[in-house]
Amino acid sequence: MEQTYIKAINIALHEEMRRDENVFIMGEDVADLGGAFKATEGLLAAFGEERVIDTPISEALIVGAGIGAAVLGMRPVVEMQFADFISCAFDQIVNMAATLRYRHGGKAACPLVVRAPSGAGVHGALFHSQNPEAWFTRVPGLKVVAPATVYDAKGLLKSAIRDGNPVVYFEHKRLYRSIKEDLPEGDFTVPIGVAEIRKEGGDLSLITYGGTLGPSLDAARIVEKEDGLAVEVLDLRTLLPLDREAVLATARKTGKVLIVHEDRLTGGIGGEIAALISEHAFEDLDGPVRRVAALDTHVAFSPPLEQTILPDTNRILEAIRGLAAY
Amino acid sequence: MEQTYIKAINIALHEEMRRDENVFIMGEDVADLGGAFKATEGLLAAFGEERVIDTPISEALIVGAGIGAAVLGMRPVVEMQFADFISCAFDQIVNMAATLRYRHGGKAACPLVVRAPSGAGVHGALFHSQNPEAWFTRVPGLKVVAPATVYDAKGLLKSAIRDGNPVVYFEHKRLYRSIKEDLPEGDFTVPIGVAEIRKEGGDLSLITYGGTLGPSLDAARIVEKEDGLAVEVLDLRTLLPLDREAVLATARKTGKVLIVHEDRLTGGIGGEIAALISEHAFEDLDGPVRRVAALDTHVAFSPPLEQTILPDTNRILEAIRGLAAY
Amino acid sequence: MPETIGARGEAEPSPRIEYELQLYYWMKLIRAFEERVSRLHRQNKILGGVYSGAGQEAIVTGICAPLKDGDFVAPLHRDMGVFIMRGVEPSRLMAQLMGKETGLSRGKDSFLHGGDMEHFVFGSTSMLGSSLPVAVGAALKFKMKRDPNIAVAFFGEGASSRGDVHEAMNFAGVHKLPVLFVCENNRYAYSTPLEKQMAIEDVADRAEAYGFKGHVCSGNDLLAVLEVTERVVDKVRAGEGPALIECKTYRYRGHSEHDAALYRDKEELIEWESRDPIPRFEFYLEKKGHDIKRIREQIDEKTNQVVQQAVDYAEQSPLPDPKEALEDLYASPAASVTPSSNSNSNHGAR
Amino acid sequence: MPETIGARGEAEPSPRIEYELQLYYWMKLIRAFEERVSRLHRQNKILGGVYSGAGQEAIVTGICAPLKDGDFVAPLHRDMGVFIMRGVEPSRLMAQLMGKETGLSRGKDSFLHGGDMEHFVFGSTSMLGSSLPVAVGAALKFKMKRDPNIAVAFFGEGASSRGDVHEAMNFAGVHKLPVLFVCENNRYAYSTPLEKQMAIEDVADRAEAYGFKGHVCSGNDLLAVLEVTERVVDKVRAGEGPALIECKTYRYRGHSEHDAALYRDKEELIEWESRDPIPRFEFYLEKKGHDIKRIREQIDEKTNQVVQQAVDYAEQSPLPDPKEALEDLYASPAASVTPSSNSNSNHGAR
Ligand SMILES: Cc1ncc(C[n+]2csc(CCOP(=O)(O)OP(=O)(O)O)c2C)c(N)n1
Ligand SMILES: Cc1ncc(C[n+]2csc(CCOP(=O)(O)OP(=O)(O)O)c2C)c(N)n1
Ligand SMILES: [Mg+2]
Ligand SMILES: [Mg+2]
Repeated sequence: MEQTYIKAINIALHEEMRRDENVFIMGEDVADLGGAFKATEGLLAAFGEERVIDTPISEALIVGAGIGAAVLGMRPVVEMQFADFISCAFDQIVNMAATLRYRHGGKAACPLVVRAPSGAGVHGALFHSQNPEAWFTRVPGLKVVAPATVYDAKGLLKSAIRDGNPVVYFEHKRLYRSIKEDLPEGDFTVPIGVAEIRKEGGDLSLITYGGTLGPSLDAARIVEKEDGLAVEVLDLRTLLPLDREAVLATARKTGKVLIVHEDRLTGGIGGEIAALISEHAFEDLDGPVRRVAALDTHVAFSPPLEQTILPDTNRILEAIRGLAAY
Repeated sequence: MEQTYIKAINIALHEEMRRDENVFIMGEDVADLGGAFKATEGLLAAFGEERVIDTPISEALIVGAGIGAAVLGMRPVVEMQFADFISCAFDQIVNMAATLRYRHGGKAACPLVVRAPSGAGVHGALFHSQNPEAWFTRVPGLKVVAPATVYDAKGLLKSAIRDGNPVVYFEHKRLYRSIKEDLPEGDFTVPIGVAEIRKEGGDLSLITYGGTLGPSLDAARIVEKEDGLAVEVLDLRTLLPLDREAVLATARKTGKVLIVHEDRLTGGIGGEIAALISEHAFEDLDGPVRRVAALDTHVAFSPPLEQTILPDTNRILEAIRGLAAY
Repeated sequence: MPETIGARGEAEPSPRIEYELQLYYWMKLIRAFEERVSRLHRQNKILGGVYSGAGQEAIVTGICAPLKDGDFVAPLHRDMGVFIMRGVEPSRLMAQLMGKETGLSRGKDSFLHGGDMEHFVFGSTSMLGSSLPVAVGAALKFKMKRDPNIAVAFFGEGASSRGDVHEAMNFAGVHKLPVLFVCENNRYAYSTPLEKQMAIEDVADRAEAYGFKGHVCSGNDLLAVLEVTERVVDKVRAGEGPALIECKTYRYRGHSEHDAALYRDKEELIEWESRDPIPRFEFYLEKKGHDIKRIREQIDEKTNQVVQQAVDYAEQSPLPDPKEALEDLYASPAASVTPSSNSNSNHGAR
Repeated sequence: MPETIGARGEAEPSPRIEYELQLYYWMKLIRAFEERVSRLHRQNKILGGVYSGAGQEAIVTGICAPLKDGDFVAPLHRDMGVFIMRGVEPSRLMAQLMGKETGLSRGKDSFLHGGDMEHFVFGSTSMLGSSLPVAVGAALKFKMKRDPNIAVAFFGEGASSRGDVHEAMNFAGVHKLPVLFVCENNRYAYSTPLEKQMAIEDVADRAEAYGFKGHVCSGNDLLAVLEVTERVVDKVRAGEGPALIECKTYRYRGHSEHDAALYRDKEELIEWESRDPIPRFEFYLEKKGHDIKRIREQIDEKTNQVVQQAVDYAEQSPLPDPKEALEDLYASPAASVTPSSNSNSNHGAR
């Protein structure tokens, strides 16, 4: 059946809560309201208020309490109302959760999922548009995923819940209702740590994830038609651990790599990927690894500013053509 | 006169507080104790408890109150007792301080310095060894500095205090008393945003900062003597804004670049630098940009683990030789 | 309507009658502004989130009226009225909401996060509660510099659960800082009712735990808010340390204009609407002998005009130039002195 | 010395006399362990930071003795004694301090941050106060699963200023969770005295502001700690909601072994040393008719032996293999079930 991205998340939560009674939900307005974006809609009715918990506005507590329950074998799925507010739970995630197993000498685990609605392009301005993933992809002990499709939204969330580690799950707000797919019913998972080629091609590799997969594919299709260029589009899906093999394989195959993300350029994960490629596929490169990303500023509110700041199909197109011509 | 790195910080604070009555100090144990590392020693006696303020254990408050005073024209220098605890003030720094001017449409400023004793190699283990700089170098609106020398420790701190923006000042704990230099007396500053060549050379560029400048220079001297290799060592000094010109100039000059930092490999600033070079000096590269950094884990306590995790002169040496032979 | 009613939030407390009419004007202006904003949002003329403060006008009016020039105020996301009370021109506010160049943040953010430091109104981030440490820092500056000013930090009962609020209040208590914490307790944080937020009834009870006094008042009763504020602000200004005023109130509209607020009881809303601060104050004015019908007409005309002018101004204002996206990030070292650094210039004007 | 004195922290409360001797043994063992650790640090046999809990033994003993198997405890950085009380072998603790493979964290961290979830002792991070939300989450699990367990979170009065503490207590109050907050108020946070940390005298006063009760007791009086704990723990376990116990005490040594604590008054230290919990309890035992001299000798012999064995064990243990630096970061999905997930197995043993 055709489903939206947000519905896929909702279905995954329903199914996982049914499957495992240790799964529970915690966050602001997740119960009666069903979440600011309706991701947790219907869960209260189905599972009761002991397993679907509205919290006060206390992000550090939400994550910290999730950790405490997780270390005792529960499988909490906690929600940041917006990914932007993850800054308020930062210490609990990067220090408490990420080091937990390590500092217990491998004899404890923290199977916690932090859901974080991220991304721009919805007139959210500085504090409702952030893409904070690169703050977490540098933290060993965490896993970080960022689904770009309806299928992955469901499959990766299930994997995250079943994973034995703290997983930050970035769901892109702009995709919530803007993309629809035929979503297979029933149980399936998408493995964490495995990227996916969305379009094969031999001329140039485009590596992306999350909110920029759509515009990237659009651009790839346009250059295919207009310029006869075969762009290979790799969707990372998991940002930590990175699927290095897939990244290096496509780079070696085409010799030209463009990295696209909605996060800002400097310090975005694109730098790390470019560095990996430049180091490990150096001999295979026929041109510089280039990046298309948000400008190095905050996501501003006013449409002309927001449009300038965020990457779009046109900027990707231009970059593909520039690199192809290199 | 010969001074230590920590003494240079102390002198800078004394001089700046004398120079500008709007400069004041706030943090845990900074007054009577003079700070956990004695960086603020003598300030209480010289300037009184109104300008040297011991706070409760409240990192968010420390930074937040600094912001409130700064926006009214004060020049607070606040201290995190260890850089590791900056995670507890994360939101105040990356959201409140970094966006302040932007969201006020350029009509407000936040001249705040956050001092953060960072770095490993002092048996500090997971929570007293962190190098958190790359969490901040991806945040527009902030500046980030990391002095590696006694001279820079003083000069950059003075610039940070006089800068009109929030500056995170990473001081490396291992350098505090391990390095000494003839420090000119009186007022001088080191400009923010300007890297410095510490050793010229034409065979290979080594880009580093902070705690790994020493071992990098050691390695450069060894290969000079033993292998006749002329390594150019660039000390970044400022991590945001990056001195792109200096980075690209040395890369173009030698064609081979090794980046060295104590922060862990994945998500360290080295990735961003490698990406910059690979994109903008692609044609000049005679080999892959390589990185020497801490392993992708937390800094463990036990000496055999800590030694394995942290980069040292030997690993740098090996990397120089490997790259030179490429 | 007396001539002395101006756009500025600073009140001339004497003669009392004029002052009271001014207060009425402000409440009405704020309500009119809020309502217009809700309408503009429905008309898609405002794109960002709109968080109406309708129903809570007595709080911003009663808290801000006794403040002085140079007092530092950090408003809550629902406190459009604070800007008006502190003298920010309604037209600039409207421009801010529409993302125009002439708005407070020059289009960088929508209403919520634009401050106006010329009027000492601090633009908070979205992170609830995070502005309390900042207000405490402002108060620290006032204390250090012997300024005769105070800092005022507004927060919702929802925000009171944030750690930053705790850290801020504790420190303010230790240093006896001139800061007033104002809790607008409207019984909901988004959809979450009070009893899921805290196990106590009055946020004001927390003050004691930080070594200062907490006060509770009806936030829908302008005279009550004013009375406690005047009394408390004098003490805070006199150096007696921080204080907390909790104003009990109710949010009329949804959490934001997107929210139908189906989680709330209709009865509850009706009950609270019957406590509307505006008719309540009209009744008082009437009792005092004013011809309230005439006054209301006059004032409605005036507020409609002010709001309409604001809309016109905002609509005619240009959008920012795309290249400004990269401006306003950094101060140059020389230019870094804020307008506020010569904050003492207008002190003691009253 | 009765045979029943064992290494485990779980007490056999009857007959009372044996229980009391056991309590004495534990305090003595903890003190002996602490003192040896300080000495080892001076001898450079322990490289990491050492934060002595000497002087505070009555607290960890009195709080932990009434706990049951499966209760979750998050100790403070000064609470080596908690590990001992919960049944963690002293030799593994010593190995932890020396960074050995046989330590709790297999050399990953020094004492501070190694937990032992087999004994439900949680290894906190260094970030003070951050373990309170975690303890609250453990209590939430107990409540959800109808476990007969409680969570206990220790924190210093210094840590009480952290935002996380506020968020944790507030949430615990709302959900009436089975969690006991234990504040060890030793009047200093590193060099910072109480009056610079808070404007109130008793941290326990905060509890009311979260809707539960706070209790104050002398932390240097084992019987007092025990009395309040037994009473309060029963209520918490019975589902009456969280509680806070504040134990007034004093830190004998510097903040860490690096700290000469020159900021403190010598007189103050002497005053507090005269309240040492161990002689105080000895006096009690004597009053009860015990031959305290003989008992002390016996117990000193035993504790010295236990501590020496711990040192020997730790010294003979291997350091971790360098390649382990990259181990223990991630659980494989299958192996992720913690030992604690079958936590109910020993419940109700008492
Ligand atoms: C730290 C943080 N978490 C979550 C949110 C999302 N959010 C915006 S307003 C709101 C409810 C605020 O309630 P309250 O503080 O009572 O103010 P009110 O809206 O009722 O005036 C929430 C949860 C936020 N802005 N900041
Ligand atoms: C968030 C945080 N800030 C600062 C520190 C540094 N620090 C370690 S112990 C300590 C003092 C702790 O005081 P208290 O909580 O009273 O415990 P005590 O040491 O007195 O037992 C400080 C400031 C820390 N560990 N964590
Ligand atoms: Mg509210
Ligand atoms: Mg203490």
